[in-house]
Amino acid sequence: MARSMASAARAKQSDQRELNGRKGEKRLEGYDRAELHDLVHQMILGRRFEEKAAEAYALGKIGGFCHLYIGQEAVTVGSFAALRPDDYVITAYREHVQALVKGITPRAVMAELYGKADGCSGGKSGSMHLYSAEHDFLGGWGIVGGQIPMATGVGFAIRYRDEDRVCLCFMGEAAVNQGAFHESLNMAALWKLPVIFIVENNRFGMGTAWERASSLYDIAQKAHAYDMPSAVADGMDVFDMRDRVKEAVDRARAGEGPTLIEARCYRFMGHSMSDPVHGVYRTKEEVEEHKVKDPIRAFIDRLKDADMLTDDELKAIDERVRAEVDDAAEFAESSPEPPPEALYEHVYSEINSHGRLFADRLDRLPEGASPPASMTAGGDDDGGEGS
Amino acid sequence: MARSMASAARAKQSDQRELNGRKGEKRLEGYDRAELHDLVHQMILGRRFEEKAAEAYALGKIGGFCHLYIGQEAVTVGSFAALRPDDYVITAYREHVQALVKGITPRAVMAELYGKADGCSGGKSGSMHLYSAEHDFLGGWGIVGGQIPMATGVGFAIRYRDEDRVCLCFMGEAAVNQGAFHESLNMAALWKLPVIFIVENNRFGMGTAWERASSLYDIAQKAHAYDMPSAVADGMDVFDMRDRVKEAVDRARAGEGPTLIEARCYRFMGHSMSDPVHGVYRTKEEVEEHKVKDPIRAFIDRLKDADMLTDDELKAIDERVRAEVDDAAEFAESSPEPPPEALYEHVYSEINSHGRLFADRLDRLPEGASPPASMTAGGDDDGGEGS
Amino acid sequence: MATITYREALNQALAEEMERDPDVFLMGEEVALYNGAYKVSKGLFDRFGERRVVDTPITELGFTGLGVGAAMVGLRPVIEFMTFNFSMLALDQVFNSAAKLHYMTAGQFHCPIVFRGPTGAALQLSAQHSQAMESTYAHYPGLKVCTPATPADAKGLLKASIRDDDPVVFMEGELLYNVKGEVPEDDDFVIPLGLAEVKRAGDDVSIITHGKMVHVALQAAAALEKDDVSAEVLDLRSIRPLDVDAILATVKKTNRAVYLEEGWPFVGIGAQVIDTIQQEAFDHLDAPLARVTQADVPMPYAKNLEKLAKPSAERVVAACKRVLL
Amino acid sequence: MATITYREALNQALAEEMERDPDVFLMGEEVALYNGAYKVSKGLFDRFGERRVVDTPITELGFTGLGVGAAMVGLRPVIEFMTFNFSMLALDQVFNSAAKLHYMTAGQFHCPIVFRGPTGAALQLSAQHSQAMESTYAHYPGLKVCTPATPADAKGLLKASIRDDDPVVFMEGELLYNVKGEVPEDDDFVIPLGLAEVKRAGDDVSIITHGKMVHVALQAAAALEKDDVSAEVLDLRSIRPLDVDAILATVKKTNRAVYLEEGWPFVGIGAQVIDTIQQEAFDHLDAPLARVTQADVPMPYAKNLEKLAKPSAERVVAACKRVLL
Ligand SMILES: Cc1ncc(C[n+]2csc(CCOP(=O)(O)OP(=O)(O)O)c2C)c(N)n1
Ligand SMILES: Cc1ncc(C[n+]2csc(CCOP(=O)(O)OP(=O)(O)O)c2C)c(N)n1
Ligand SMILES: [Mg+2]
Ligand SMILES: [Mg+2]
Repeated sequence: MARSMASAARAKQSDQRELNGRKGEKRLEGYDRAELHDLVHQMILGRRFEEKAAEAYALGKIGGFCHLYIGQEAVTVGSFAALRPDDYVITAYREHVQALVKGITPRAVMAELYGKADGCSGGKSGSMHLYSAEHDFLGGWGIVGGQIPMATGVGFAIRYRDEDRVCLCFMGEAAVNQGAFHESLNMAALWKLPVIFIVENNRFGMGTAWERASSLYDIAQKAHAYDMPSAVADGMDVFDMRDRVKEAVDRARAGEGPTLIEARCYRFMGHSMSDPVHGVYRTKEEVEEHKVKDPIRAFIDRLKDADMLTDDELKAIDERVRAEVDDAAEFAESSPEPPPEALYEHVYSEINSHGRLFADRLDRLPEGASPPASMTAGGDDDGGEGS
Repeated sequence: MARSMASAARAKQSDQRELNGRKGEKRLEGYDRAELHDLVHQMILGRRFEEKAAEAYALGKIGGFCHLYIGQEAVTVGSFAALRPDDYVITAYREHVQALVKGITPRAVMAELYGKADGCSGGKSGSMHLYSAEHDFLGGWGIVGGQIPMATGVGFAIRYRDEDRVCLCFMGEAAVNQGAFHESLNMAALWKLPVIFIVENNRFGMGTAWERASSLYDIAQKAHAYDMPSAVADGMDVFDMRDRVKEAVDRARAGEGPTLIEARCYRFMGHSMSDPVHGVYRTKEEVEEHKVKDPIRAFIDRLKDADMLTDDELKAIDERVRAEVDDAAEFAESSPEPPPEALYEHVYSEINSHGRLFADRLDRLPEGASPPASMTAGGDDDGGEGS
Repeated sequence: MATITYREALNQALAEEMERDPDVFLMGEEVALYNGAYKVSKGLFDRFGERRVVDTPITELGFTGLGVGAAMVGLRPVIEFMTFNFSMLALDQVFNSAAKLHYMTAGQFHCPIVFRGPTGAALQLSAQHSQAMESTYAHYPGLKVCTPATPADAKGLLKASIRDDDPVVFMEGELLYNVKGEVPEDDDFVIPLGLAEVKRAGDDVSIITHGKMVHVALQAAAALEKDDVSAEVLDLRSIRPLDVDAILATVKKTNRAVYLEEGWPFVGIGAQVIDTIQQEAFDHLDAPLARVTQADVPMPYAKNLEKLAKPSAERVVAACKRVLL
Repeated sequence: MATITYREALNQALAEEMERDPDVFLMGEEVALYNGAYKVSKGLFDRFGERRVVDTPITELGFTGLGVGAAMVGLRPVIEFMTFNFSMLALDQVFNSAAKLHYMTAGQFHCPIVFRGPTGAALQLSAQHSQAMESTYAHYPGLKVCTPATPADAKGLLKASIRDDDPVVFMEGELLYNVKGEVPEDDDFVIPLGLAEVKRAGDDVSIITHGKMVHVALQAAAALEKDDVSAEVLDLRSIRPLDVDAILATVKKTNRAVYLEEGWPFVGIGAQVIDTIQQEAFDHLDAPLARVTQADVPMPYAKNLEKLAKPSAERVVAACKRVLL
């Protein structure tokens, strides 16, 4: 335990050292009022949407695991401000806000959380697995680190097609220790793929503080092992995130390859709905200390100070958000359950005309429903003799 | 291809830069004549043993994969000179010489290559999988990178028991890209485990030059990602290897944790017996250039220059080695095949007295042989009705 | 006898075996400070300290291999997978190192290690978090596979597994942790691997199963009783070793059987058991052997679809009636 | 028709499909500069360049996931495992990403990827390098599994697999690469997945098998002929989809069957096929269905032990005689 304390102290120092230099920069330059308000809207939408989701979870309307992003909104809102709409995003399971900011409607996201047919994954996948082909939002993955090799593949495809798109790959800091991280960053750097790896260092992987899981505190430094550029960004600051990501995106579009960005942030809520906010692995005081630096409040204050946002404007945005979120919840509530046929749909996209793809009895299909062709090919399935 | 050439040039430069500084040191100090002759013996034994194995392979006496170590002997002989007999060694499949220098007899190693009952793995495993519990030689593993987590576990066990032993873990440079490397080095550094990771950078993983597989040439630098000490050693030089490993071993014994050592060397032969020495991925000239620096010749010359070895002494060593190697081959030749019962032996060490551990018919057992208890428990096995 | 939960039973087994043998240690994600993601290791960190209860980084391949290395030189690691879904990252170390180590070294080294954690689906955890992996593991010789359904079995079998000199894949269930049952308080209460147990006796049809599904089978048997069908429920308890004697005995008694399992059908455990039965009790069969499994699809999230996908008592009842036709 | 090797047939299939569809690329260890560890990709690097024939670092998990990501956004990767043994490191990406991607995204994304390479034992490669993994893969819904035995099947099925919009696990055999046979020269010679083929017709007993073992089955059938036993050899060719029609047809013809496979017995492919037969053709069976498999042990190195461990024509003959008793 003595060791953990020491490294926590080291960690803090390093946090400060890395980030101080940039506070004086004039970050608001080049944004117009509408753009800034758009960012405010994204931040507040993210927050309120999740507050609503938490309520719905408590009421049993949402099941399974549900991981809230509250406190980390600036990482996404800032990063995405550096993207074009046709850029790809792939991420882990704490991704409601990323899905929303990439453009999936609150309705489609909420319906997915409710497990309904109108969800952005057809109700088949829930909170951890949001997707939208239309928005180049590639999900939404639950195996820690699993999305990192896939992101590398997306980067490979971009280069293969000689496009100037990029792929943003988000991960929690705990994913950095996975072998998948190491293998992927090496290939991305070796082949100069247009992938930006953004590590959201919210200090904990479930109940494990980063310094108890990694022998090196500075994640950005891990990029040296791959001869890859890296940066530390203030994940509580929209502008810092946007600037660091923009530099990386520019490099990637110019064919100069990937970047590793460590976004220092903090998770305000428990790991998932069943994990208390504080107690075992962090104190109430620690959480409160970070909540004072709430990224939404900080962002709003900054805009107000710069006369880019009035109270009335803020109120209007907030009201709009509340309406959107209520609408999303109502929509999700009234959206139908996926039909029983959906059970066997999309397991395969090509239903081969020969042989059986499914080894079960298929008696789960409702009467009258038409099964995928492969189910009936190759003998009947009532357990009697074959055709 | 242009890129590969450029990085090869970079590689060479860096080779030189790193290693030049140490040439002047007085490496022979502290060794007595007998010790040095012992090292000469180990070097020559390794070489001649493998030459004999290559002959036997050509005659079909050895089967499967067989990876020769010729050219890399100094890495092992130097490293092991820094060890105590009770230290552990774990390695990959190019390990004949490591098995010999750790103390397994040439007879037992050769018999294993021949697949005979007196082999150090009972003939069950062959060239890639040599083991000796008596010598704390933990093998002999065929999945690239697979031994690295295991080495970390050996280090964990040493620390768990509060011993002052160390574990040497060898790997080829290509294993460095595996996720297992990353995961293991992090844990070893985090918990300060007494493991020395020695990367034998022989420039190729099969036909792939290191610079075509890694975005960073300097392997030692990868240690920075784990806040771990590292060193580059001249893998063609027994003394340099010994010194670098000794520093690491001392740190490990003192509880200061692991070290990563990059041993720069060169593979004189093809990857395995079926791979030509040169042609596709390297030129004849390149191989010849390295052969000039043969580590055995260099070592002998050095001792002679320092008047620590005479021609007669060398001749005596060589004759002894030839006799040992011939004896090993004869022994292997006349050692019996493993008995058919061995097929089902050692799959499990505890044969539970209930139920069946084996799902096959067990009709491979010779008549009269007694099967492990588990085979007969739980019904007969002749395909008729059960008991 | 005390009535405790499955979770507590596992906890007792761990504590007792750690007390008994200083070489036993527990390692995995969140097992120490957090007391386990599912609280199976509650109190062990406080009791045994950080040397013997070790939180790992999220590196399944790495810490699995670490366990195998430690076992190779004589420790007795218990490696917790937070769930077996994540063990997919570690299969190389289980199949290529743990399962083969004793054989490849011709018996010079042993691999006394337990891999444990929940397998199969809980509630609405979706495709990546709802996989039953018994079949994946049981295929590989060198491994033993154990699937306790009750608190007593959990305790007795975990103790046996920790004392076993071979790698044991010990599969629990998230939905089992709160199940209560009577458990002997004896410190040496050990249930040997390879002994199936008749969890309910019956005459007309055998429901053979393992793990969590034992409870579903018992529900089905209760339902069948109302229709005057007497079903026997045989719980395999361990899949390797497989208690073929017990399987044949129940089949010879009822002449009709259904294999129920949580996992997918294709090369599921049921396929193997049915093959064994038809090979060794062919003439005792009055009807084809039936199977009830998960739908042959990745597990969906939506409540209605998940329910449809999982095996259920109703499906077991229907299958029993089919084989009784 | 030209007579070519299995290796050449695969090479042609790759070349033709790469020519036909610019989104197809080949990636793996040593596939480019070295022309493939087993020379399957010979000449492709020269012909298609480093953009489409890509040597990877030794990072199976990484490049498998890379392939899945590339497939998700529309490319059609062919990922070579130098041998399937090494794919154990990559199973997470195959099972948790590739197999589930289409389902989890409710059909928004496809995963048109082929994982190919040799499976099973060659000669004296020892335990870690001699594993047949059909059963491990076939268990997971979302995957298709294909096991060609002849040059023509290799070519026709590889082309079908590359054109398939789903992940296909395409299992070759080191000992098959030099097998020769006639192959149609048509660029559009495609064999659909899911069609088994009777490789030899017979009346008395069916030997059902797949992959490399087809040749062993044919040897056994030839030997049985001398004893006046007429054996039919059915080659499944693909395991998912499974040609149940063809399986039932041969069993109904001969009423006796043996399943032969290279892999281990416990939950092997044979267990699944036998389960299917007993469920759907119960009344057509005159004897228990038999199986011939690898010995249920890690593959030993010693020549004599390896020979003993592998399935052989003699063992198949003996099994056929047993079911004919
Ligand atoms: C391979 C794997 N191991 C374990 C888990 C269980 N798990 C889910 S989230 C999590 C912590 C991840 O922490 P981090 O990457 O920092 O992301 P955060 O939750 O902080 O956003 C763990 C251990 C998992 N999903 N996948
Ligand atoms: C996981 C895995 N992938 C691929 C292989 C096939 N293979 C065997 S050796 C080798 C090259 C390894 O090179 P390196 O690590 O540099 O060791 P060297 O052979 O040079 O000693 C490869 C690709 C393997 N054995 N294991
Ligand atoms: Mg985190
Ligand atoms: Mg090498």
